[in-house]
Amino acid sequence: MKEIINLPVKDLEQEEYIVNMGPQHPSTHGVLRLVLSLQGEIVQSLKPHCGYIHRGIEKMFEKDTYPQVIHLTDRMDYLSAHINNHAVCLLVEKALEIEVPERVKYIRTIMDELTRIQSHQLWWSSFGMDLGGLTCFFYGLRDREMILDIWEETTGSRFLQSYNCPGGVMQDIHPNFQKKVHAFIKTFKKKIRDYDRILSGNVIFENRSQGVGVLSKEDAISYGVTGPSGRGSGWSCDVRKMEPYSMYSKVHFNEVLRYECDTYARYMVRMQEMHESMNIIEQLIDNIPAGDCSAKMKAVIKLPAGEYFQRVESARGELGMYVISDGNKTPYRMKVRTPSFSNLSALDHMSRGMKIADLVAIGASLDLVIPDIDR
Amino acid sequence: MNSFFKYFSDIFHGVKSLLIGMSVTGRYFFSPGQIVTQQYPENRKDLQMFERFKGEVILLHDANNQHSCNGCGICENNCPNGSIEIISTRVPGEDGKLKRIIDKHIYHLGMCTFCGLCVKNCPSSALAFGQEFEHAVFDRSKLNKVLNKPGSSIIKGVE
Amino acid sequence: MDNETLKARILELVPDAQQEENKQFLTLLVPSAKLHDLALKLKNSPELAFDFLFCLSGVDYVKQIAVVYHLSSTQHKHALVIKVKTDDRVNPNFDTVSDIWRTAEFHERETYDMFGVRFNNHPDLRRIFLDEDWKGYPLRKDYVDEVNIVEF
Amino acid sequence: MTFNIYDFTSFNRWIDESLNSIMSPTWALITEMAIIGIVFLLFYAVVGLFLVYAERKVCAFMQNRVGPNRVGPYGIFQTIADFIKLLMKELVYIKDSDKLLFNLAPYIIIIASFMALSAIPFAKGLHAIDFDIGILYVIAVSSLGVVGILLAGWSSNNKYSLIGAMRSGAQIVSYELSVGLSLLTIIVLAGTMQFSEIVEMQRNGWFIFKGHIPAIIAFIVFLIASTAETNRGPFDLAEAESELTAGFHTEYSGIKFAFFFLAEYMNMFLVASIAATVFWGGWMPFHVSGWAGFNTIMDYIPPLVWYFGKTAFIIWLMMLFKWTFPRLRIDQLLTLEWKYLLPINLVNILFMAFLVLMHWHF
Repeated sequence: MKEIINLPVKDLEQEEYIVNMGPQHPSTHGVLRLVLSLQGEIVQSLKPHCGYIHRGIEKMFEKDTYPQVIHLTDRMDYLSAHINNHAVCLLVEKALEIEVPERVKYIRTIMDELTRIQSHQLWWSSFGMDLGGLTCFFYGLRDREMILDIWEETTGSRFLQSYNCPGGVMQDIHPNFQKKVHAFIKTFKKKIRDYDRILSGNVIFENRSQGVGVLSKEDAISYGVTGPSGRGSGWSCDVRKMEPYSMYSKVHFNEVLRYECDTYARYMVRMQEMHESMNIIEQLIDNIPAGDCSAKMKAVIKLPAGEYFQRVESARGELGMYVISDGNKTPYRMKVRTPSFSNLSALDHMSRGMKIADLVAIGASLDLVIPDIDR
Repeated sequence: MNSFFKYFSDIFHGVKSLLIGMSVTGRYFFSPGQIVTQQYPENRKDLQMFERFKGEVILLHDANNQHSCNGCGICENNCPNGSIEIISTRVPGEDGKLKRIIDKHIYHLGMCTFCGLCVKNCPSSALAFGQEFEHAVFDRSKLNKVLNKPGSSIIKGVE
Repeated sequence: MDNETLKARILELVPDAQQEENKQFLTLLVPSAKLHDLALKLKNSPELAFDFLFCLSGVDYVKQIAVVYHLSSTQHKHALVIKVKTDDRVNPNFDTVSDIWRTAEFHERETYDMFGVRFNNHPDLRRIFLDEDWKGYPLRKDYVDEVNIVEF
Repeated sequence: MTFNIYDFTSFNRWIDESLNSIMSPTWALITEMAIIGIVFLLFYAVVGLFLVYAERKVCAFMQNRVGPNRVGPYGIFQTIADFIKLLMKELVYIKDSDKLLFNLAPYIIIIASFMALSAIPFAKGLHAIDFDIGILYVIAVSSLGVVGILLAGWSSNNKYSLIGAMRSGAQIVSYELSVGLSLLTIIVLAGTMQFSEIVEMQRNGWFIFKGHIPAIIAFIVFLIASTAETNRGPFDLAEAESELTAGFHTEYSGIKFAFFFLAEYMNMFLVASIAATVFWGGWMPFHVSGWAGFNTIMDYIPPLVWYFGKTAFIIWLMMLFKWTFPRLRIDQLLTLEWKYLLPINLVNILFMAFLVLMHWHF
């Protein structure tokens, strides 16, 4: 007791107040653990601890054939499952030098953009929820349901579709597909106005997000923060523009850039991207050419020995698939560069000196998906 | 003076944006017709899944309790998770040659990820996806299913 | 800058770099001792300006352990792959590049976690996904786990 | 004895006289206290349960959902089922927590809201006690709840709880000022602090109409400040489920959690009824001076309907706030109070005093 009394007061003030945020915490969106060192409400430093949902997907890749790999990539970033599949398929097709039918490219691109919209919808929902506006959550999920229904009709699954396969897609699109996508775009263009009215223009929201979590362009590049988060820092990092794949070289769309570098900028980039995605879909949906929904593939796919790298733009940023093949039907080594993993590394830098509430907003604006980090 | 006006314009714009937000939720409050919730167990009777819906893997049987699976094992090889096991036996056929027929087509629903590779790669289109989605059981062992119905046989001419 | 001039420029910096065959990127195998120097120059020289490390992966070549750096430049839009290899499987050791590209901090921790590659001067080299007391490095080819890895 | 739903004075007197006729005055007083206590306890439970149900239904409709609809018709027994569940749940004791304070905190919060309820006039003659300093009493008593929150946060031995409690302390101490000052604006107009007189003075028009601009400003300020004082969204920083999991009541379970839960809704009912009484005339029907016929028709609607209708409307407004807005940050919360609400309030009081002085009110 005596020792405690005799402690100099200054030491007690400088003592770190460690709070474990997670692994079970409403705003870490999964099992991510952040060890915060606080001074009052101010975050002094932050250490992310991940791995709570590590499933060793990269190890599992090494025993799976290339068609089998696809269903595992679904489960990394489950919100852009289709885009993950797309990356593997592009990689296999590039290695085998197969040209897929035009129809497949159209279908894949439309599906990619639907994926992006639904991912951003869910992000918007949880972003609103993290800031305390619970109603946003339900509005976002309500509108996302339409996309899930479209998927369910065509691919058979609502969420983890495994719809792509090397050389094409598993099944042709459902006859109702185009009609439903049109209906969705028509409805969602109305509903997205509600999103702006309830959150984007709200004075509380603006105060909560503007100037919070500033990440300069140099830092964004150095930390490898790609995707909408990077574009919110003014870094033009859209793979769809840099290395166009599928139909992206033929459609017109803007790469959304904001230069405020804060949470609000990242928010606005994603809101704007939903409009751009709808724009892309509208350009493609009526022009899907007739043809096969898959190229002729051998029964056993063996990549020629060598190294292959494929980048695609997932809803969270740049997704890289790096395959070293030794000529077998299974990859020798397959590494996935997931966007959330790199984005997470900047969280410490961005949230220093911010409050706990800001940390929640920053984390939400990075749109972390934990299985994407842990793999 | 400028900051004085800014103070009041801040208040004005703030209140305006809040009222706009309240008008959205208020509007939904007074229009219960837009409710999208489905009453699940009640609507069970008229709940129609999409025809391609991947509920579970089934072995298609026709009216004579016959299926077209000859036990080639392609589905077993294609499955990434080992959720399909085929136990086949060889019996002498009509022409005297040994013919492979399935004894049990075992499907572990608990391990299945619904990737669709088995259905896609089945050479005789014997497998398909079923519409059943209420898979909750009290015992995990009940998720291990035998797909070929008891007493079923192979359709003539498929093998 | 196209791949040929890029190669020439880098060979100026590191004369004993070897080119590896790769259709997509210029791939250079660099002696591990010169990695950090080269990385600094790649980042800082204005005509190279490799400021974006978009992938860092460990590879187990059974006899060797390698680390592969995928680099690109946001200004000049050129890309480059740098590889370092070591024969020392017991205690593979490279210099960190996390002071040059901040994103490498996490990727190097992952490589340490999965391959046991130690990165000198890394600020916080701990296991990132697995438990602190995990035995072995799972992505190595000789890793055995009879309980969790089921062979079909 | 005639039972009159428009005036409970005679009913109260009848109870008082009949009790006094069968027992000594001391015992009659004690019996009356006991009766009032039981009535309030029941009222508390019923209103609490109903408000929880109402909140869930209201937010469901705002979110395009149906809300509770399984237990009973339209799910009306849902909260009762929840309450039974909470009663049966295990009370988890926290290691190294301060047992006494940990157990005491829910009661302090409940008692604070319970005491404040006693001064509210529900209809003419229907109030437990009619203080001549009613408003002062309500402000004083209702702010006792913060002690409970601070105790709960401190004694839980949980870092989230402590942060939540500290936030709540700063918040309630600040917003107490605005609540008091906005009520003071009306006191300037009314010239009394007695609830029954305040209601009686609104016979020829509610204060929000009589005091026009300053009264409306005061009402808006009161609504914001009281929402903050009851720790409801968008000011629910003390709970802030996305930041602090559940804030000060993270470690509470079972019936103790139910106490916190109930107290929150009761506080909401309380501030809504104060707002209804002070600004919207309480149980006083809608009167327009000069329209005698209209006023008579309005008088036929029982005062309890008026009272609960007004309170329900204000509660609905507070629910609309909660389910629309994102949460503020702690520094923004204090900025709102000290840089916006407080100066506006002070100017508003001067304005109102000037108005009363010049007889510019209706």
